[in-house]
Amino acid sequence: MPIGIFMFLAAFAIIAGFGVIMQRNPVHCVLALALVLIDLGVLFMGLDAVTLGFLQIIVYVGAIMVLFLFVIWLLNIQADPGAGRHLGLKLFGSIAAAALAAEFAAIIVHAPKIREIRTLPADFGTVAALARSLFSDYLVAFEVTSVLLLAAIVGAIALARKVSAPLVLVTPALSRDVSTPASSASDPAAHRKSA
Amino acid sequence: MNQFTLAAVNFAWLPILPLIAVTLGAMVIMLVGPGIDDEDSAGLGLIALMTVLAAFVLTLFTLGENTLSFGGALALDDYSGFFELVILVATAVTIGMSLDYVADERIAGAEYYSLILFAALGMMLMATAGDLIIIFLGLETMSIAVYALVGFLRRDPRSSEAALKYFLLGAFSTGFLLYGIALVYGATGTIRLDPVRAAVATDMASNPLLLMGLGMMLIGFGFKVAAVPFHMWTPDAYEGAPTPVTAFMAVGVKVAAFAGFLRIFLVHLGPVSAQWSAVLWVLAVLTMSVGNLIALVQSNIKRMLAYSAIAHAGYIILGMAAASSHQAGGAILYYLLGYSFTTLGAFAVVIALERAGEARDRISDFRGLARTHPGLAAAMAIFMLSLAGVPPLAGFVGKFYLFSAALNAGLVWLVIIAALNSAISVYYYTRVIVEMYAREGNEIDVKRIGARPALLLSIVAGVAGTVLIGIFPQPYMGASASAFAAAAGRPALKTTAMLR
Amino acid sequence: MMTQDFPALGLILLFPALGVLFNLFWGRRAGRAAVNFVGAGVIFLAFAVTVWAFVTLIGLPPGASLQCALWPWIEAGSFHVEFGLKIDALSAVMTLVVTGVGALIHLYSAGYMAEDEDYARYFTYLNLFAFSMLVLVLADNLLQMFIGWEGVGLCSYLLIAFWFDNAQYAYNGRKAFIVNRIGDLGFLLGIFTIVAALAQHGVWTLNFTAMSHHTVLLRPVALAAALLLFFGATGKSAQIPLYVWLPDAMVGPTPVSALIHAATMVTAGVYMIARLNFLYLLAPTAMEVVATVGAVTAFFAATVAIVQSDIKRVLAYSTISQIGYMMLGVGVGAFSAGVFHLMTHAFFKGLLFLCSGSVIHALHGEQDMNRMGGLKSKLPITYATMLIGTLAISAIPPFSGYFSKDLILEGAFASGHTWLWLIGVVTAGITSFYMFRLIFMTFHGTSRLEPEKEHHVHESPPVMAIPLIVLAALSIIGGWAGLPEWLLWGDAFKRFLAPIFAPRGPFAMPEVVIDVHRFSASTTLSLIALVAGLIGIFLAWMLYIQHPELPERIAERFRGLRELLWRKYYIDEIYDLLISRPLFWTSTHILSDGVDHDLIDGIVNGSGSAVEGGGEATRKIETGNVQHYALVYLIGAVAVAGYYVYLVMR
Amino acid sequence: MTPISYYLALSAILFAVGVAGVLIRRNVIVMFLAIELMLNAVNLALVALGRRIGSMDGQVIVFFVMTVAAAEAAVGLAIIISMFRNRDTVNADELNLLRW
Amino acid sequence: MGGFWLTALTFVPLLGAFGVLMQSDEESIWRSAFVFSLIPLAISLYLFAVFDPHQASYQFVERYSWIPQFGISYHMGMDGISLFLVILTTLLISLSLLYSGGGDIETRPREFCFMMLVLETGLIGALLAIDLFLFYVFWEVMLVPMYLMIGIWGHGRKIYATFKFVLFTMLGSLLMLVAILYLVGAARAQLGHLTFDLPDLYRVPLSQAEARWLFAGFAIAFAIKVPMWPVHTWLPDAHTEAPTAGSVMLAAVMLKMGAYGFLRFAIPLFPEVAIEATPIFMALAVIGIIYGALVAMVQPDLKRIVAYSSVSHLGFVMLGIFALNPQGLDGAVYQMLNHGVSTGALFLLVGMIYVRRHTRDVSEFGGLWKTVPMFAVVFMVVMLSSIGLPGLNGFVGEFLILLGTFLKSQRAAEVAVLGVVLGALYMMWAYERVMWGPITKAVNQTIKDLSKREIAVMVPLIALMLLMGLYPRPLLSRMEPSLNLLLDRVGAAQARLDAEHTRTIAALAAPVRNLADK
Repeated sequence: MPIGIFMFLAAFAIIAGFGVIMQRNPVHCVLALALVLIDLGVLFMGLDAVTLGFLQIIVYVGAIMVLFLFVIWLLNIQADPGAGRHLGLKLFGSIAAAALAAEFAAIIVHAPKIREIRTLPADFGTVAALARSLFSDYLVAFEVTSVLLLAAIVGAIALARKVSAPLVLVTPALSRDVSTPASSASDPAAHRKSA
Repeated sequence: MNQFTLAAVNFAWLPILPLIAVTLGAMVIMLVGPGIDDEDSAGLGLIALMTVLAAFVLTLFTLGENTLSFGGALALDDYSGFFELVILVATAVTIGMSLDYVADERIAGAEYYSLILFAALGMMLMATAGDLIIIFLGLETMSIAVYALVGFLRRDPRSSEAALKYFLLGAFSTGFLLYGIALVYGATGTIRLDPVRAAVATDMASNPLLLMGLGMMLIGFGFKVAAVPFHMWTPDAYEGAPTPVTAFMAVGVKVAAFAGFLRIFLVHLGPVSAQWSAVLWVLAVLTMSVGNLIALVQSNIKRMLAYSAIAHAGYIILGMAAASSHQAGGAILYYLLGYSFTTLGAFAVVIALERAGEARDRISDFRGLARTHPGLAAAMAIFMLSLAGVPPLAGFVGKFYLFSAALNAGLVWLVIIAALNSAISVYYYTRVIVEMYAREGNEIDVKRIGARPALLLSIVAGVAGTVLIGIFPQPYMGASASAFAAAAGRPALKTTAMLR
Repeated sequence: MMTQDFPALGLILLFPALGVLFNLFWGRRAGRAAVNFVGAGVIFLAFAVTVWAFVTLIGLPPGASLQCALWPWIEAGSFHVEFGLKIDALSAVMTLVVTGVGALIHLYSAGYMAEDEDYARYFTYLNLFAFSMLVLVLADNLLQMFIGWEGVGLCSYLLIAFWFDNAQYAYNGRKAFIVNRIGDLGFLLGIFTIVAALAQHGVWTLNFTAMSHHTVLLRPVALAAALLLFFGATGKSAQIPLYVWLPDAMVGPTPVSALIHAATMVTAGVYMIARLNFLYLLAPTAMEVVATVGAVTAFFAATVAIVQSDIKRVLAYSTISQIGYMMLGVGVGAFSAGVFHLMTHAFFKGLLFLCSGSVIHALHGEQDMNRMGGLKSKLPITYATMLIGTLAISAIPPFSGYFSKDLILEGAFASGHTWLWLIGVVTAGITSFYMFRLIFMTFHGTSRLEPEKEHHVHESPPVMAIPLIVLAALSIIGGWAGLPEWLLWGDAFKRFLAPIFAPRGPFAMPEVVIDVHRFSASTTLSLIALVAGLIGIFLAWMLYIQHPELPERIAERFRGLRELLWRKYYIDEIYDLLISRPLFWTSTHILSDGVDHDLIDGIVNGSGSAVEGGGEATRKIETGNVQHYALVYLIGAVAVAGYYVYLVMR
Repeated sequence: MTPISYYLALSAILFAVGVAGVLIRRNVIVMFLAIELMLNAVNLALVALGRRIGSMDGQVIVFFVMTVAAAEAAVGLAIIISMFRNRDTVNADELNLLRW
Repeated sequence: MGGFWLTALTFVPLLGAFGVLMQSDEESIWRSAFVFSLIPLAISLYLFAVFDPHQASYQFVERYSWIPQFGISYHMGMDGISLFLVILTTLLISLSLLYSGGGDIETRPREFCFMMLVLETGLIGALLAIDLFLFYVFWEVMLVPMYLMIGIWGHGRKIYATFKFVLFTMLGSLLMLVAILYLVGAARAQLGHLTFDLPDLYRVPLSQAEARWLFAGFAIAFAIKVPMWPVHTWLPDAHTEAPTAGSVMLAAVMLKMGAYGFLRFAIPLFPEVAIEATPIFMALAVIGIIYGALVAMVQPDLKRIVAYSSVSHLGFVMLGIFALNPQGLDGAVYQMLNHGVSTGALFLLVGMIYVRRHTRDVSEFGGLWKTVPMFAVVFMVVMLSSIGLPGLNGFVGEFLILLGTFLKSQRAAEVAVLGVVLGALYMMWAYERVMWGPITKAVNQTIKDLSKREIAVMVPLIALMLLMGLYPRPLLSRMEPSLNLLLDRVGAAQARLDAEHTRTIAALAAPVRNLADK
């Protein structure tokens, strides 16, 4: 990726990032984060991770951020209440975060200058390459994510339902997932469920 | 290379049967659960118990195996077997003490038990993990299940507050852990643990990325094992959570976190132990001291036990700081074993005192217990003494083993600090005993323990473990040492099959 | 020197011991008669055995001794002490006195205590005392002597406090014991010094005979050891500076005062020095100290006695004074004279006390001489015997006191202690003065009795009178054993004891020998002392018979002096001010409250609360605010990361 | 071409921004958003490092991280909802029943 | 390595403890506990009878492997030092149980008997263990029942006392644990294998600095237990608030564990350091003697008086130990027994009086002899034993200690001997105020004299006082060989130190001599 484009994207990401933490309205925060995520997706593509870049935009922005928006609307949350308070926390928090960034910077500066590999496999970053990794080296991990999502769903339902409401758990999608534990549950489906 | 063959992946199915069993059990509960009233959830609990039992038996069969399967993603050896067994026992005891509790508190049983099992699965994965991503995923599976479990007392605002705090900080911490994994990956070029060890054994001692990476991982694991200053969530989460979940956190989560922590640091980052043992030295001092100091002034037993758990994490970290001692690994494993039984037992007693909707979790609630319920009081006294490190109970022998390892590594001052800390800890442990025995107190009506066989069994298991492991430490020490040796002794690159 | 096994010596101890057991366990049940019988009987039996032993001893060549080995006692490393009994000339005299006078006083007690309910306890104590005293006397080693030494102290304590429901009496008893214990420190340290000196050369013994063979080894420590032991003696024998307990000891039953605080126990110090003469002879300086302390005590106590009005207190001070004489005797090297005086003193002072007891008995406990007078006719036996005793103590020939006191003064003079001799002479005068003052105030003049007591005055029963008579006889003839060398069986007493005091080893100085050629000097000296005594008697007669109003006027005139004497030179007060009060004040305020409670416990509790405070402070970090938690977490993370940055940048 | 270290630097900055966000915002949902920002910063680092090494592992991890993030989002938001139902607030300041 | 006597001795009480738990009615609880306590008493007396007085090393040895990884074995043995302390323990447990059953313990008798018997196991085990680990286990085990006894059946500020007791002792013993572990580590470096066996550890050469630190670790733990000044302040509180039997066991046996620890561990393991540290310990011991006595003197509470007297008496014991010569050591061990008998008896007597009047305040009494003569006589004898009257047991110990001290350091003995006077002073003063004087409180006129049971408790103790005072040989002769073994170690260390000293002097002198040669 040409450095100029990187610089632009980087600056944009940082500004949007600050937007996430500075905007008073939570909805604006979500939108700012979505911008960061899209920006990152583009950066991923610039790093030869094309598939991941798209997944980033689809899954993160399309699913997770929407979920956040739903919840904000559901709870009808307005602007941040105690904006002016906790100056000490803000001060020290910012200083500490800056210190952390500085430390990372120091590390990165001192990192050995290994030349990055310029000639990558032809399919680097493609769906096929990603899938091959997932279903061989990371087969177990992949299966675990299905259980992880399952646990998340169970937990989310248990917590989010009304206190006195009768337990309604079984949904067709879920039951399918349960019935095939060892098989591959495709993750977009999983995301949809969690959403 | 456009295609891959499954045959190229080493599927060693047998050793992962326990994991599969637990998963299946969780799902069965999830499926049959909805038809069952919250008051009658004990049946579900029994299913969970059976599942754990089955997994336990299956784990026993896997002992003696020493293989890397799934391309090195899972390391199935005595180390993982040891931890799986401990985790399963902890899970079983947790379930045992949940049966009545869950029914009494009208907690949704299906979700509860399945989450417990999911969490157990995550824990077992952490113990079994052969690469960083499995550890990460195991950790998250466990954590997400436990986040939810902490908030299960829906009517109690403290419960959801605890869940939220735990969750926020946990997610926050996940970022650090993940950053650490990323940096280690960047430095070593792999996330498989054995190659990581091979890589760091060469010339990595001063690689900035590696150092920062292991620093961040230290922080991430430090959070999970509740090391000071990453411990802040612990007391709140412990206090707010349903008590069986607290027990589960104090034992299961901690043991699992240490399983991963130890495997990564002691075994696979062992070659660069000089780069991290100093940090652990400081962490150990802070953790022991702060844990004990604050525990001293607690009036809530769950909170006190939370700080005590922090302090005990400090002792274990002390053992880790003694990485150069050959005994350290075995000592920590042994310590965790004893700690598990003792802590589970203690929480079981706390549960025995509780009644639906009324948490008897203040230390003063134990007042006069020895008169009204001598058995319960005696059990609690044994647990407290063991935690305080009074021989011949498990807590003492564990401490003994740990201290001796640390001295072996030349950490004299650290051990002295630990000894002073132990002396402080005696105060608050004995305070419980004093409340029970020496003070005349409120005659509390405890639901008859005989009517709650699972709970009774949990307490008995705790007592038996605490006493037996202490008086006849020989087999358990042997098991601990050989379990650790199994993880540490595997040739660094005996991975059977790797793609590419 | 030959020794002969004489197992019967054990009987001397056994009888009193049996008496103790009987009175202790069966005394109350057995009844008064049985207790009286057994209590006194066992002492008579002991006396009989003693006489048997004495006769046996006399039959042996001079310097011989009888012994009876018992069982080994303390053994540690090379150190060992065995229980053993030994009678030689010195202990024979002493044993005879103890059992003989003791038996009489036991007998007397039966009458004196006839109305007391606690007769069984009384005889238990008394027998225990006799037992302890005999252990002291018969001991063949220093440590065993110490058993008796402390044992008699115990009995003294118990008997002084016999009527314990009077808090003052109880206090006096304890005071006696504690003061004695203070002296015993010296005794113990003396023993240690001896053991250490001998042990250096591989000799481990405390046996008297064995020790006397090692004077060469003892010489380097002789001064220290002798002084330390003498310090012990000042406690037991009521010498300056530890005499303060004895006057207070008079609150005990009068026979006790007679037996313990006049005849036997208090002379133990003299006996000990005589026993250890070989040691003292190695240390002339120590001898000087003994002699000086003795003389000064004699004088000092005599002056105090002048103004006392309590009949027993006068006798108590006179006892202190007389023991001072004995100390003077042994101090100047006239050991046999000292022991001789010890014996005669036992007779006449025992007698005097018993007489005073008789008076008190007759007056139902009245002890103040200001409330007596004119008892001569009502208590004829008592009067007669007491007069004999008084003449004896005033050293009027041919009463016993004359011979013994004379020998001591002669010894002092002959050994060159002119000043001490002079003090002795003056004291002799004072002695006869205050003793006759006692006689006159008690028996002569007009009666100052309270009227209701007047009618009940009666002479003592025979059981009390007989001992008086016997002792009176002894007070007369007792001295004749020490007749001057030129008379009759001349100086038999000294010859009998001579082998004991024979110089041993190269460094020892010999016992003072008053040689025959200085006979005229000796006679002159005797005369001077006698005159001093007579002057004393005359002054007493003048003041208390002729001009009874005079003492008051003199007292008025010299009020300060009188006050000084009356208050016993304020010694008790000084001790109280310098020792007791500071000790208690320090213990209470500095040690108990200050160090223990405030300082040490302050540190302990302080560190406890510091830890707890640390906990309280630290727990405040846990604010409940999740962002604070995150901040703490972050700070930790920054620190860890900082460490690694440091590692990298280094 | 842009050196990898630039990506890492960007990742570090975004991570720190996220960290700061967790600390300075009261709204728990926004805090959670900041955490998501942190995770994505790590993702960037992973992809960049993977690119440098030339292995797909980095990307695979990112894939898993996304899944985890989704799961966390589900549970986390459920917890927030549960909390809101109990206490009617999402203000971190008011989570103060448990302390000391 | 046959034999089962020591195991039986140690664990019969534990069995008994659980046996007692089975009993239901109070009568049978006390009876069974007493009977169970008689068994170890009988065994210990049997062992006394068959003990070989000429053998210095351990007898009746038992050894089984326990935790071989650590070289830990179940290694028990008895020598001349432990023999008598064991008998003291078994005897006093029996007497305490006998006494406590007579009304002193009114609540929860089952637990009480349980604790007493568990305590006995801990005490005996600690005395017999030759393996350091085993010792430590028993050392801590005995803490728990004692702690509970004070906490449950104590009086007054019992909670404060319990905590103080536990924290003090735990602090010490944890430091000792560190020292033990370090020592074992050093042994491993030297001997090539892990071992906790005492005879093995005796042979470990240590650097001077190491030895000093380790000695400090052991010494602090033991000094707290003894307790030496200035770490004694737990004792008055614990003693005062404990139930009678607890005080008896505390005073009679538990404090001895500290002194025993010095004899068995601290000194023989690090003889050089012990020799070096002698002045410090002698000074502290002497301070303890005087200080304890002076503070005892002004206590208003009878039990506190006795408690502080323990500080004083144990000062004597420590003084004797650090005299490091046969007289001092014999005396120290003997005094340990004396103190057990005398102070045990004193606590029993104070307990008896407390049961009758429910106060221990000295000023509440006065003139008791009139109402309870038998009690007064017994008290008198016990008091005399306690103040070391010649002819009774206390004297033998005190005398030997002072003699040993005198041979070692004249000055120390000169100061320490004051303790003899002060001891008499506070005890007799207390006695006087309690037993003598007029009866000022009407309640004191009606209290009852000793019961048969109480007499039965006191008679063996008084008999022992006389016996030990007049015929100490059976005891001294049995302990001496073992103590000589200890002295041999100390002597060898002294020789090493002397040689080193000579070398140092020579090294210092060498340049001077060279200079002179030129």
